[in-house]
Amino acid sequence: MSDLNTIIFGLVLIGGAVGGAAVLTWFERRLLGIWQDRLGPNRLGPFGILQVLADMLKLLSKDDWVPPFADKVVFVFAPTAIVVAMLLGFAVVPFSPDLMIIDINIGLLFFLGMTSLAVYSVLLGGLASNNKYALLGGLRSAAQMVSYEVFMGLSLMGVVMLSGSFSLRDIVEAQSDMWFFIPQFLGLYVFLIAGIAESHRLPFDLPEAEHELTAGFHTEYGGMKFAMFMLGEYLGLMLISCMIVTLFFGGWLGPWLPPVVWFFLKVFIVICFFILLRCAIPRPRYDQLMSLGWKYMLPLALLNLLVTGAIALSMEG
Amino acid sequence: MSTADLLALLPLLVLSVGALLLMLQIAFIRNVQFSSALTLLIFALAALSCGPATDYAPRLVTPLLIADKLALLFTALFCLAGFVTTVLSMDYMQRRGDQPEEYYLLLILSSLGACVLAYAEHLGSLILGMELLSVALYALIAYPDKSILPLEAASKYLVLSGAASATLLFGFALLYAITGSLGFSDLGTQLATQPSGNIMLLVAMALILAGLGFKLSLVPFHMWTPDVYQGAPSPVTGFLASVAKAAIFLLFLRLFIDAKLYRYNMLLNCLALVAILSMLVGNVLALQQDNIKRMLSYSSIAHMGYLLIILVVCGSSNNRALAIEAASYYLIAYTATTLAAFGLLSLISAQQQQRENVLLDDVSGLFWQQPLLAGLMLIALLSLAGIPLTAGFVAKFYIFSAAISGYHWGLIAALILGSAIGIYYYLRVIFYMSKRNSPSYTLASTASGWHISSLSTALMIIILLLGTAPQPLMAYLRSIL
Amino acid sequence: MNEATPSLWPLLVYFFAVLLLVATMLGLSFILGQRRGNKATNMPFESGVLSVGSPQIHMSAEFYLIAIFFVIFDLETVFIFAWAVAFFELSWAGFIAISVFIFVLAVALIYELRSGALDWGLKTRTGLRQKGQR
Amino acid sequence: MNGLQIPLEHVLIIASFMFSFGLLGLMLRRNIIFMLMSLEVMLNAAALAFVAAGAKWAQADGQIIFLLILSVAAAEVAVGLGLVLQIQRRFKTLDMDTAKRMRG
Amino acid sequence: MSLALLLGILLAGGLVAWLSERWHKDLPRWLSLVTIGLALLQLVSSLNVLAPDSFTLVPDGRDASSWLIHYQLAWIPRFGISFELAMDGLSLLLVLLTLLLGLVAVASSWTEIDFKPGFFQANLLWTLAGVCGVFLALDLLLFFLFWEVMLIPMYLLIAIWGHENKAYAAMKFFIFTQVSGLLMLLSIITLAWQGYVHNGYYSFSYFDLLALPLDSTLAYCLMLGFFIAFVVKLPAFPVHTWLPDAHTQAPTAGSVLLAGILLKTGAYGLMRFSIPLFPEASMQFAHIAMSLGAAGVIYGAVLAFAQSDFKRLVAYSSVSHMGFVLLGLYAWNSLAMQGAVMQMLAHGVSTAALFMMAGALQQRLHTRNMFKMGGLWYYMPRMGACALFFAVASLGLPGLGNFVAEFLILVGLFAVSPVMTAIATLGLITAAVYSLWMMQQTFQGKTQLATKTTASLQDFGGREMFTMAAMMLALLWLGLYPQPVLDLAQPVIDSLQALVTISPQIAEASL
Repeated sequence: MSDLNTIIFGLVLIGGAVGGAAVLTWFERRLLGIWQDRLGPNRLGPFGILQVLADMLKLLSKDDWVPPFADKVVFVFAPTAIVVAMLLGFAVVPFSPDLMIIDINIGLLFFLGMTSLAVYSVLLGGLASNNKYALLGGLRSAAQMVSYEVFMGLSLMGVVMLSGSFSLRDIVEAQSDMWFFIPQFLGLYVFLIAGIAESHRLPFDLPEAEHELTAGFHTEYGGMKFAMFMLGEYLGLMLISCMIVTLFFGGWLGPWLPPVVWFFLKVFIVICFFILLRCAIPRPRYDQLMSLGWKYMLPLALLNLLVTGAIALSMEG
Repeated sequence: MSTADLLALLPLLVLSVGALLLMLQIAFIRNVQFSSALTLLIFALAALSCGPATDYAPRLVTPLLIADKLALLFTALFCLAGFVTTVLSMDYMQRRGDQPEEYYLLLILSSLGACVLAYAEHLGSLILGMELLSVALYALIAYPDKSILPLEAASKYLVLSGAASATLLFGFALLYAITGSLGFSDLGTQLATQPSGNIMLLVAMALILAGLGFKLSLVPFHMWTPDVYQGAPSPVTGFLASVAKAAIFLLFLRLFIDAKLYRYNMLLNCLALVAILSMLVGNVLALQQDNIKRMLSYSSIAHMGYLLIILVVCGSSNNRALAIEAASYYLIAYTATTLAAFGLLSLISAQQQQRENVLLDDVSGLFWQQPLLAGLMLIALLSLAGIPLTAGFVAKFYIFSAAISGYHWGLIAALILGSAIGIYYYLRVIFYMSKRNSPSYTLASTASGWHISSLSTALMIIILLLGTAPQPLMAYLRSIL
Repeated sequence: MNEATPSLWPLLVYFFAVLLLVATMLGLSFILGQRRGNKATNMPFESGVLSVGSPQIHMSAEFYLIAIFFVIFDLETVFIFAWAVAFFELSWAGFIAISVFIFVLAVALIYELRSGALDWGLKTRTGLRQKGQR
Repeated sequence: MNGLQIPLEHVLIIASFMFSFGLLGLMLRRNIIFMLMSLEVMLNAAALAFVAAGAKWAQADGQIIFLLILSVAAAEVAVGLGLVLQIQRRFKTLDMDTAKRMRG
Repeated sequence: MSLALLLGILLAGGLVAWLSERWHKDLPRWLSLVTIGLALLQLVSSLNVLAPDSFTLVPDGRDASSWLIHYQLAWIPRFGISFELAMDGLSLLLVLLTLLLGLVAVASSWTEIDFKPGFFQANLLWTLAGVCGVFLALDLLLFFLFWEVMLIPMYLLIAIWGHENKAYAAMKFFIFTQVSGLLMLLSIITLAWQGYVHNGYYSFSYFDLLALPLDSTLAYCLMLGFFIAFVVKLPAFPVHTWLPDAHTQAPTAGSVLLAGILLKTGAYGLMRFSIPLFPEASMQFAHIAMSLGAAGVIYGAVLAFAQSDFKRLVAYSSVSHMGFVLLGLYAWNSLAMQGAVMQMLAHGVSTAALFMMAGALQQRLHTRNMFKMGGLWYYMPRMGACALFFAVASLGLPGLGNFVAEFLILVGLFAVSPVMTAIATLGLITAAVYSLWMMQQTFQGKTQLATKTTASLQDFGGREMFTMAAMMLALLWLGLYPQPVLDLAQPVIDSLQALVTISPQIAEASL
């Protein structure tokens, strides 16, 4: 693919991702509604799809308020960081053998780096607000993201071992015989949980903690800046889904259909899974969340590495 | 890694495994007696394991570590020093009512760092060893959390030692940029091809010298030493002053020899200048102290100055063997002596809860109340002063011989002047110890117990043996160098 | 690294496009947003209660602990990364080495577990004895 | 990434600047947190120089040393943070000038 | 072996005396006496086995076998350092003096020391051991070792049992000798290094280093190193300032040891090492050394006259008398050297007696200030008589040892330098002045003491009289029949003179 085509694809990707995130809000509400035996948004447009547009207009017309007691520059910067980081994360996702913005040999590390940048957004947002709830929420979410990041990376090392590369394209191609979710089911499990915690989705949305800290780190945020936090979260959800597909479910691989279709199909299923997870599992306490990470997930990730290594080497002979 | 490789590294392995074991023990059975006993056992085993390891020396284990007999000798020394420090700490900590299981863990780790430094032959092992040593020491210094001085000392040491490491590393980075090699001897061969006037090379050397100067507390970089020594708990001060210094000096020596840094006259001149300054400034400042720990810290600056003479002597190839031998002997003697000196201080200061200080008045009349401890202190001080029959004299004799063999009269003059000043303040302590106090006066210290007495006796015997029957060690040093 | 190093231009353009998007979003909302201010607008939100004291509250020590653990363990993972990517080349020797490494890591983790450093907020530490209000 | 090959000297100059700023910060700031940060900057300057030099010689050694330096920095910060907590608790300030009980 | 045993007896005796303190307070001093007695016995018995004529044979200085006793044991072969002890006539005389004065010292401290008597006696015996070691060691490093080590017990003696200003005095004494000792160490090692360069092996043995060809400048510098160390101990004029303080502040036994024998180590060092090792350099230096000696003679005498403190006076008189030794040694002829040896012995005895006197006075009067005494003869006639005897001995009354010594020195010196002789003779006259003045102030005239004090004054008892009598006898013997001593020292002096080819006249003529 030429540079120009790639650039065009990049612009399309941005639009698609942002649009997808917007649609996702509607989709999530609908799906949750169905799950909980109610309707969800259904007034505007067919199946209520225009609700997305209405929300967007509403957010745009909200007061662009910066608290006078806040650290203003940081306050504005914080929500943009998460959006930028998450969007950049998409740059290395291989949608098909050719369809990706850049195929660098450290794609996986790039992805990890971008997701960990999100912690700045949360922490700075919390600190800059100069609000007790926001500060506590910011700290909590930072601690949470930071904890889960440790073994998020570790859980992927099994995949790296098996494929011998950090390049996401190589990883997908290495799955032509067997998708990695079979040998790496432990890794997948850990990564899944870490992914949810990283994007602080329910059931791990403790930072927002609406039941105790009002809205956590974005207590003082409103209007478009609040929307950007939300956008970042949904982008994160999508990015994690893309990664799960790429790393564990063979990415674009699949018979008959074109690769891109396979990819989006798989991503769609994973996203549905995430949404359904939200209504299936109750939210843990904060200390339980942290214990889960350090006491169970981290040893599990390490164990996964050793087991994978031993088995892979003995099969190699 | 062959078995021989592993065996050559046996002491390091023993220490590492020991640290893990101790950590597990602390995790499952918190018991300070058990921890200290285990620590003693680990140190003893590690020291013993140097014996079998010598059969495989010299051996380059990976490009990082060289297991020669010198490294093993010093590893054994450091382990024994760790052993002694442990015994002293047991008493010290117990008196403060602390229950420091982790303290012993840190002690093992920093000894491990020192041992790695003894083995180091590559920048990688240098970083590992040095930082293992220092980082564990920061925590050790700050360990008595009931008082303020240790905290101050630790933060000061952390910041300055960290800065020193950074400086050293930056210097090495420049060297690496110039030569493309990180192993010491490799560095030597590569440097030979470089023009010596290279600016970058000069900067690199200056940075390395500054970094090591900080760590060794040589004179323009010595400011932190008295504060840290004073603030740290006395057993840790002893460890810091003896093992940490010896390990870093040994490393410096190895770097100096293997990388053939002695070829640079400018470096030699700088070293000579630093040596003279350290000897004079250290001794002069020590004169003004009423606090024995501060006094000893300044004296340690001076002693590092004495040691630097050896590096200058290394400049000419005829005397290099003698110089290295001298350095080794001096380091061993100095380690034993310093441990003994600070050991006594730890027993004295143990009684006073909040104080890491030991003033001259505190040892007043010690001779008549605690003859054994005072005897040890007497011998340690005489050894530091370089009076015959003690280890310090033979060490100083070595330095004299080395310096004379290179005809470095300026350095010798400074050495003599420094020693002369030194005698005064060492004697002052002895005088205070032999004071006759009024009967109502009671001494702060009553530290006793069979382990303390036997340890003091053992240290005393070692210092005297090193001073009166140095031949076996000399012969051994000669055979391994 | 030699084979066909990819062009960085698309990434750069992509990056600037993202920035542009974000700027547009902020800018649009700045232009379109309504301005309304009443008495309570410029006060920190505390669920209707007037804010008391400084928001610079003391954080509990656990956060520091987590920060330290993160820094340390994250760096440990870097070493595992380096091993993982060369997994098959290093073969059993590498595996044994990394097992030792992971074992050491595990011991540290066990120690932390047992000494209660990982228990959030609960003061029932098995290890550290009660030392006043720590 | 040939187009982005940066000459060694430039990196070294940047590293030297970082190092100097770190050193300056260490000497001028009195707040222990900022001193620790300056220390990190100094260490990172050294690490950067190693990476650059490693790139010049096309060796991985520079990057390995970089990793080691990172670990070292992490360890120092870990202990440093512990000390900071203690200092905060005892002195009620992070200003190192108040922590001067030793003289002479 | 017998010499090592001698040292061993003294060292072990010290340890035993220290430990015996636990059982009884009086035990240490008895043990101390027994130890010194044993050491004397050991010395005599080891000399008994020698052939009588070996005492009068002129030994070849470069041949170890021609010495009376020679014992060598490898100690640090790495540097060619050995435990080498040897004895010739000179050493024998000085060791005898040491042991005898050791007895005197113990006697003088009999009732003085209450505090830790065991440790006191131990330090005393160890000092003796160190001094004997100095007189016997022939390995240069071993010599240095004894030289330094004897200082520590001496330091402790002054620092623990000294008088009011003991800290200052002890410190000054130690630092002076130690620093000069470092210079000597430097010279020794440099010399040994030269030996290594020349011979190809390390050795610190006297015999190996004796005839080393040296660059003349280097030899001069090395000689200075030795010279300064010895001259500080001697002490000679500019570096004597430690002596009045140390002597004054030391306990009586300490003063006796210091003045009686420690000063002699300096003279011995000059005679044994400084001059023979560097003959040419020494001869070049002779006129300076002699000027120092002459200056010491005058300066010590003048200052002695200016003192009010009894002990200080005696101390300065020592400076004056040791100046004679320096003159005698550097005059470098047989007569003058005989005189120097005689002076060492005679001065040892007479000064020791005077210090003992001072100690006795201090113990009774609690002062050393002569202006507060006076008329003591009336209360303590025996003491007065003794004082008079030793005062006139010190001023050089014919018939006593000091006269023989000073006369020999002056005669020998006259051949070399009449000017120096004239100056030194002035010293003799002043000696008479201050000695008699001292007698006048303390024992004659009207007493300045309170009646309460005078009422309780006790004259010398049997123990003190016995000691005094012994010393008087020694001085009389030295003065009336010095021949055996001269005979014993003669071969040594001859052998030393054989080593030196240049005589100081030439050196002075070249001025």
